Amino acid sequence: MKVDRRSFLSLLIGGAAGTALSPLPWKLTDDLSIWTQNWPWTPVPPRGESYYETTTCTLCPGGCGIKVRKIDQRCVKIEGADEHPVNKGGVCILGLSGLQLLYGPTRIRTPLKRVGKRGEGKWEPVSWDQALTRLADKLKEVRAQGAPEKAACLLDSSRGTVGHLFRRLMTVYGSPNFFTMPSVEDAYRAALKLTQGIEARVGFDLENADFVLSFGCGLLDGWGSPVRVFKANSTWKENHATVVQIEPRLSNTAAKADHWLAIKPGSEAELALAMANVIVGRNLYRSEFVDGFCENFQGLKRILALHTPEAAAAATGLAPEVVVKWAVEFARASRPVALYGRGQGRTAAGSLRQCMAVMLLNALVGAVNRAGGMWTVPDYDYIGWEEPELDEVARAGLERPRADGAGSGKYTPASSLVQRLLGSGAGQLPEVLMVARCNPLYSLPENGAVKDNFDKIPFVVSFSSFMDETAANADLVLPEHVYLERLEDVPVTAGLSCPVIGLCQPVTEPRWDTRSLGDVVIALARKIGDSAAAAFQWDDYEACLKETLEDKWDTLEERGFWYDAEFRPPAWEDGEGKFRLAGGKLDEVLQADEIVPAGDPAKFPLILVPYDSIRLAHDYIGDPPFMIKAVGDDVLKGKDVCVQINPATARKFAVSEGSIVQLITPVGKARVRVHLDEAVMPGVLYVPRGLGHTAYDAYLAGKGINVNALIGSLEDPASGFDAAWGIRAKLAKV
Amino acid sequence: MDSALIPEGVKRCPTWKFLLALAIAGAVLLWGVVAMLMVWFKGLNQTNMNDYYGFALWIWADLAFIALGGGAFFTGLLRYIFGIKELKNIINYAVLIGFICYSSALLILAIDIGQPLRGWFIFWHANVHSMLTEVAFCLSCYFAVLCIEYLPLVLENRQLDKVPFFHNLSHNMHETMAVFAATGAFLSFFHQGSLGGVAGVLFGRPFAFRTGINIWPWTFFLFTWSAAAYGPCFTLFITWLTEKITGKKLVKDNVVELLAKIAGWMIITYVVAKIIDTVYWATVTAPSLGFKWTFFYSDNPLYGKWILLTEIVLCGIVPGLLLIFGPTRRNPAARVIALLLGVLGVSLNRWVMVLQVMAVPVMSFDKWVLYYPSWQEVATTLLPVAYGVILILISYRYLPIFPQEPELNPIAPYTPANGAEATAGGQAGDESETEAVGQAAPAGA
Amino acid sequence: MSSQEDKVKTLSETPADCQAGQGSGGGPFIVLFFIIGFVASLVVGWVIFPKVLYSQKSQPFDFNHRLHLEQVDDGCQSCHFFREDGSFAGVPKLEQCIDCHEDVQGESEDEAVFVEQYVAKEREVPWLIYSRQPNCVFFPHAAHIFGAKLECRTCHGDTGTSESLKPYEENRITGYSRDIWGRNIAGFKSNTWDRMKMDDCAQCHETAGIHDSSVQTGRDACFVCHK
Amino acid sequence: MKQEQTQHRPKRYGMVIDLDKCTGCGSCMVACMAENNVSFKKDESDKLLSITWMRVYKITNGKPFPDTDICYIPRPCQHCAGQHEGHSPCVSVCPATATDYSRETGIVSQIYTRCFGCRYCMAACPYHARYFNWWDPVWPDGMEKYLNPDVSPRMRGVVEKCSFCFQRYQAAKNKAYLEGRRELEEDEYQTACTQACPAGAIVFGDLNNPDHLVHKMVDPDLKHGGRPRNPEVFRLLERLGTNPKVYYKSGRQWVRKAGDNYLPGEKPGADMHKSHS
Amino acid sequence: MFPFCFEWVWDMGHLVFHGGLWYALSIIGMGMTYCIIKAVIDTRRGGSSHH
Repeated sequence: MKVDRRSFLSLLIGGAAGTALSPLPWKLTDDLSIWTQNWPWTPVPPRGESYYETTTCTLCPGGCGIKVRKIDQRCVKIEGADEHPVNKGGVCILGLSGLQLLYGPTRIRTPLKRVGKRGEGKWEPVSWDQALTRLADKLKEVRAQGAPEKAACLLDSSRGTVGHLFRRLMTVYGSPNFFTMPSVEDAYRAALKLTQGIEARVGFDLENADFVLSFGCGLLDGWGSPVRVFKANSTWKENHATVVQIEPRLSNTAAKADHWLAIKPGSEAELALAMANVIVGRNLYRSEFVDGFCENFQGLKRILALHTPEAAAAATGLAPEVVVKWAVEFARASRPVALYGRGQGRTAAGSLRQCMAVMLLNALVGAVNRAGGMWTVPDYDYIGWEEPELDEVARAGLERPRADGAGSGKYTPASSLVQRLLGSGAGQLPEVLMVARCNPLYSLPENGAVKDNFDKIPFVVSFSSFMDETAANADLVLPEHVYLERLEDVPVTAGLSCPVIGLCQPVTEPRWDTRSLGDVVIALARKIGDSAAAAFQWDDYEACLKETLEDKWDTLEERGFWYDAEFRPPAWEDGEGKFRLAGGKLDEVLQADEIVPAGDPAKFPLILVPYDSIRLAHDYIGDPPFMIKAVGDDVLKGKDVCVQINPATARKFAVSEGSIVQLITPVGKARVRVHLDEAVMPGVLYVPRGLGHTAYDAYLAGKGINVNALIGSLEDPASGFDAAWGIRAKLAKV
Repeated sequence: MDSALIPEGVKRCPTWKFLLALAIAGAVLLWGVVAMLMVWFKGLNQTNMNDYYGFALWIWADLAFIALGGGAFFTGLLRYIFGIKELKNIINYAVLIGFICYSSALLILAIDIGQPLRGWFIFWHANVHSMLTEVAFCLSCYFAVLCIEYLPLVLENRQLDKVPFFHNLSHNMHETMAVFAATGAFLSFFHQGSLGGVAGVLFGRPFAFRTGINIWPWTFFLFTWSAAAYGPCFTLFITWLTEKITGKKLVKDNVVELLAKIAGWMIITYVVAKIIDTVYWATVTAPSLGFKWTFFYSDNPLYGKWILLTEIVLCGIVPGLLLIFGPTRRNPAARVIALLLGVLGVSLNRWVMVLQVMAVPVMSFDKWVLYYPSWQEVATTLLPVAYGVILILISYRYLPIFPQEPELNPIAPYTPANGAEATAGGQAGDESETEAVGQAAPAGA
Repeated sequence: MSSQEDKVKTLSETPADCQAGQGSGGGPFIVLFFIIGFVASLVVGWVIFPKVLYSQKSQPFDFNHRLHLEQVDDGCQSCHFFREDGSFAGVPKLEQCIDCHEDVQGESEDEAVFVEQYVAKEREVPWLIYSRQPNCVFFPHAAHIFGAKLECRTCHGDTGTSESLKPYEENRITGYSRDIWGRNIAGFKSNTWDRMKMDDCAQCHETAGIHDSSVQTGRDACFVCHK
Repeated sequence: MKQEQTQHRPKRYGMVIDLDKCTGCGSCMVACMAENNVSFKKDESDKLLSITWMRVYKITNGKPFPDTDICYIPRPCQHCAGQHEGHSPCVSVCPATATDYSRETGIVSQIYTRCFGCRYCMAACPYHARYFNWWDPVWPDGMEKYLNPDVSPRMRGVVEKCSFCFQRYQAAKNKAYLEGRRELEEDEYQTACTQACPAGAIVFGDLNNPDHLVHKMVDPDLKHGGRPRNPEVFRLLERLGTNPKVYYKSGRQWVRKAGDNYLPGEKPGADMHKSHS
Repeated sequence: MFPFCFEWVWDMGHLVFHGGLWYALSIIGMGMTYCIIKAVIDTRRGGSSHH
């Protein structure tokens, strides 16, 4: 038998026929396609029992109640808690992205000690004990020099037990330098102090207002407690309330408002005062309030005399009739309210004059402590700890002036002026700075100066859960739990009309070797020892919390929040209080100079104004991947941020859609992409806050520019607040 | 060294020239294969397609190849069903070109889909209401027919033909070819048509959408008609190119002129239908959906009104008339220009029906999008071209494709006529594909 | 259809070659080779291929369903229960087993393994699930048990009364349990529980005949069983 | 056999989005991504390559400053019914029956394991509601932990789109079966975007059910493809005859006009309800 | 593609489509079978009998 070509061919044909009649080719074809349906590199989420756990979101000051859907031990989704008084089931874009923060790659997994140069990114993991010892030693060292005021801490706010624990620690330690990050709430608080002489916060009964006059307040761009304001806006739509937005740019708020008054940036105070002038001049004010409960109406009249509609028209660019028209409509509405804002209002307190002018409008129409108006809400008073015993060093330290000057002299209205300290470099920089729940190195204006000043602080400690800019430039990082892992009280302010305390409860085991910030403070105090240790006698933070919230704890644990639905501000008829309209410091505030943006108009023909977008988180939390994905291509394209510019202005400066240009201001310059937009006023450039991170992950870092690096700060002459709303700018070819 | 394989009675270029040509075309092929493998292994992210441009260069190439390959079915139809005997002298080449076009089209489809290993779902889990299903079935079946038509030609290779079984098989297949050709024509009618239907049924895309008969939009019929009209143009054009490159007369003028004349009438009738369709679409269909026809040509110069004019007048009416009128048809230069215009015209039509459909926004607030292909797409699109060149090189060298070649080019004795034609061959070769073949050319002389 | 004259010439030139070649090969051998190729590939396809395709894995330890079924009151659902939201818990978690098996109950070695390796160490048992459907499948047990009143046996066969666990066979390409395609490599089945492919679901749904929501197929719409 | 089917009334799940309430905040987009395991890449700024089942378009009235106006249009899959129930632009063209229309729910399904990625459906969809997985989905290390097991993650090379959170319907049905019910209450099945919308701008329910809010808001003309009878309500590209089940509501004329195409000089509404045959 | 496929429906669309398809396929199949069988027979009868 010879195996020749033909035999071989025959064998092959036989083989092919046999194979075709066997399952091999068919099953293989099927299985290969099934393989593509189950590629091992495409994740398969494990199945399991589905249930919800509720907690409070702390990603912004809004204080929404959230429920976390879990599958066995995994958190898979964040939804709004239906029963919660703040958000009633709604949830914002940042709240929805929370799990990306919990499970994301930017989490700091263990305490870290810097080993390379600052900001170089070289770290050595250390134990909690080592880290706390190192910090305590540093603090003891400073104290041993007899200068406890040289230790400082900076928090997002002083609210709640954690804020108070920090404050207590600074007190027993002997430092007056407890700083908080600025926000428009500071201005409201100062205005309240000046007009009513009380320490309280401002709330707005938005839901019941029927005419909302918003002076640049980003109601739908994340101001206040965003979900609550969104819901209020829907209520306005249903009730046919009138919303007037006063702003140079057609923001989302302006777009959704019934009327948009596009005024020149920075002229809000002029407009408010002119409206007050019209209301007074036409006798449209509520006399039962103004005559009954206000002081110094005559003084106000004198001041207002200068602020004619014509003057306002010149300043704002509106026609005088328009000023009059809206003043009249505002005054004639049955439940009007005027709001002071500036986007989300979380970067600076702004001009006290402007805030005051808006508040006066409310007073003139009697919208103070009335349904649908501006309410005075007392501060939460549940923290009733005994005053700590102070030693000699502490008492001496506390006597010394605050490094930022807040609360004294010219700066009396302010309680914290971190921008003055870190931005302008006024005052003595601390030796040790502890930073928690904020990211000053990113979110304070005059970013370059802040960075320089930071570099001069010998020892910086960050408690951040994420490797943000401040943590990246710290000497020691003691990462705290993220909100989904911790137990904590969340007293909500954010313009709520009623007091709400949320409870942040752990919905998952801590993912990494992190700790609750309260526990860290207590442990730190113990390490410092002596009077500090004595002032922190709680077993741990949980014990402290339960003890502090004693009477509310059961409610908090059961419902996840405590809510005083019955709260109403004190009626004027019942009290002794008066609303001061003018006189003294008030006159000084109202007659303060207008805030003029820095820079020579001849050299910088344009004005740059930062804007807030709800899709861009711009304070402590950076945009998680979901959010950055939701950012439009008219805001961010590739790595370039878009500068919004009116087409007319673009023509004038010969730039076109999509072109890459240099945006230059007196304090910095950056590469941006031109986006022509009829929504912005000619001559004004807009760049969003929240981009240009150098820290965080590859989904966020390196995209766009940090507008804080392009703008400076301007001190409000009456309060010391940072009142800059923009800066002079120009465009240049790259 | 391969002389034993070369058909009797014809002369071919030296082996080294042949191999050099193969190597050049092979290099392009290899480049395409690399791109193809990148796409298969890394996914379609290797292309510049996007969610708006889900159909792009490949699909255009696919549609164009199929239209140009339409010469095979139409010539087959004329030859076997209508019994036009003369066409037997060009049918082999028409079949070969068709075979290349269709195999390329299938390959492109296999590269184009996101999940190639699931490609068979289109058959197994077929949704018969989809035009693409119809395309896939008819395309595959017709490709089988083309294989059957090409096979006897392969078996006629001098060595293979020595095997009696192959010889007999080849003979029998020739005998029954009319049946296959009829089936092929039937299938072609449907897949050419359904390719037109692919765009025409998109009632969400007013630029593509056409009304029609029952489930078949007018584009269904227009595509079939245009493939029948322009496919032979491509066959004739490639034949002319081959003649130029080899420097030999391969098909007699009467055959060429006959097919050209038929193509001319087909083009003219097609263009008339196309004009009627366009007018109806522009004045009735599109306005009923809220679009003025000029809107579709309004955004950028690439998709301007010139495109419609070029397609209908320059690449439709002009070649049609050139081929119908005897004097221009008989003039080789005018004829070739007409053929080339025809080839461009049908390619342009397919381009518009794929690429421009994707570019035009439908929602009033949507934007026009433009797209440019990535190198991987270009390489993968050139792959079939290189493969076609190689297959033509091999087939021409080893198979008796042109029955009239020995008669027109007797090896000896030398005649002045042959010599004159041979020198004409030197002119060819400015495109890369022709260059490759060009290497093999002088040997014919 | 190239010129036949050529062919005739070609053939007539080499008739000897042809005839010789044909003669020497011999018919029977050609057929023999065909048969060898045919049979060999059949053996490969039907016998060797399935053996190569599936890998055998053993369960962490053996389990006696019959024994457990005798001990409980509520049949299969005693352990394989429904959660309050209507979802099916599937294979029990350690938590449930622990109620009885905190300590070793009987004498079986497997139980000892369970208690020592899993209960004591609080590790979930990594059971290999024969009937695990791929991720794209949404199979609502509730609809079948409460809605259609099916018995477990219809799909799961006699697992409930088995005394030990069979080896788990995994398709090396797809990662599926062999029980999805069925034991028979050709895909033939004689009982409803022999296979768990989509066609088997469809068959039963068609028999039940209550669904015709799909526009495309006139059967159940895709989203009834897919996610 | 068929009798039992007709006993329970088929649903037509649909959505109304109040564009005057919608603030363009993007919560719906992210709620959808989080619910449906939508993947993300390092750069998502090329919106032609960015998978967003729910995409919020920003439209303007085109007038110069300060007469400019902006509106946001959230665009999920429109779940078109087509000229006759189920003849959606995409369903009819899918060659492998990977996308289907359910007569019982009116939902257009997409089966990722069946899809072989020909993208014909994407070419057919005028709303660009369909997205192709050009890349393998990759979650940064650890983030795959939040994936929802009720929705299968998609592999590279297939098309995906909004499913009206069908997994939530399945879950609700599960519960109903357990409780011996067949019908669902209005609030038992709501999409993730509806639930999340902080402005309460999205309403979801059964258009066939007069008790459901969607029905009340739209007042659909069910004999004519569900055309809205409420003059403030419109659908995108009504004239194409796609008969979507996503409705939009706006008091602003220019917004309603932007929902469709009109010839120069043509008045909206004149020809709106005439569809081609 | 086949009546036992999940997607198969006994309706006009399928009958026309698959009718046409299988008709064409069977013609092709039968044609090829005829050619091959005839070629085998021709070869058995001894070479190129048709000449």
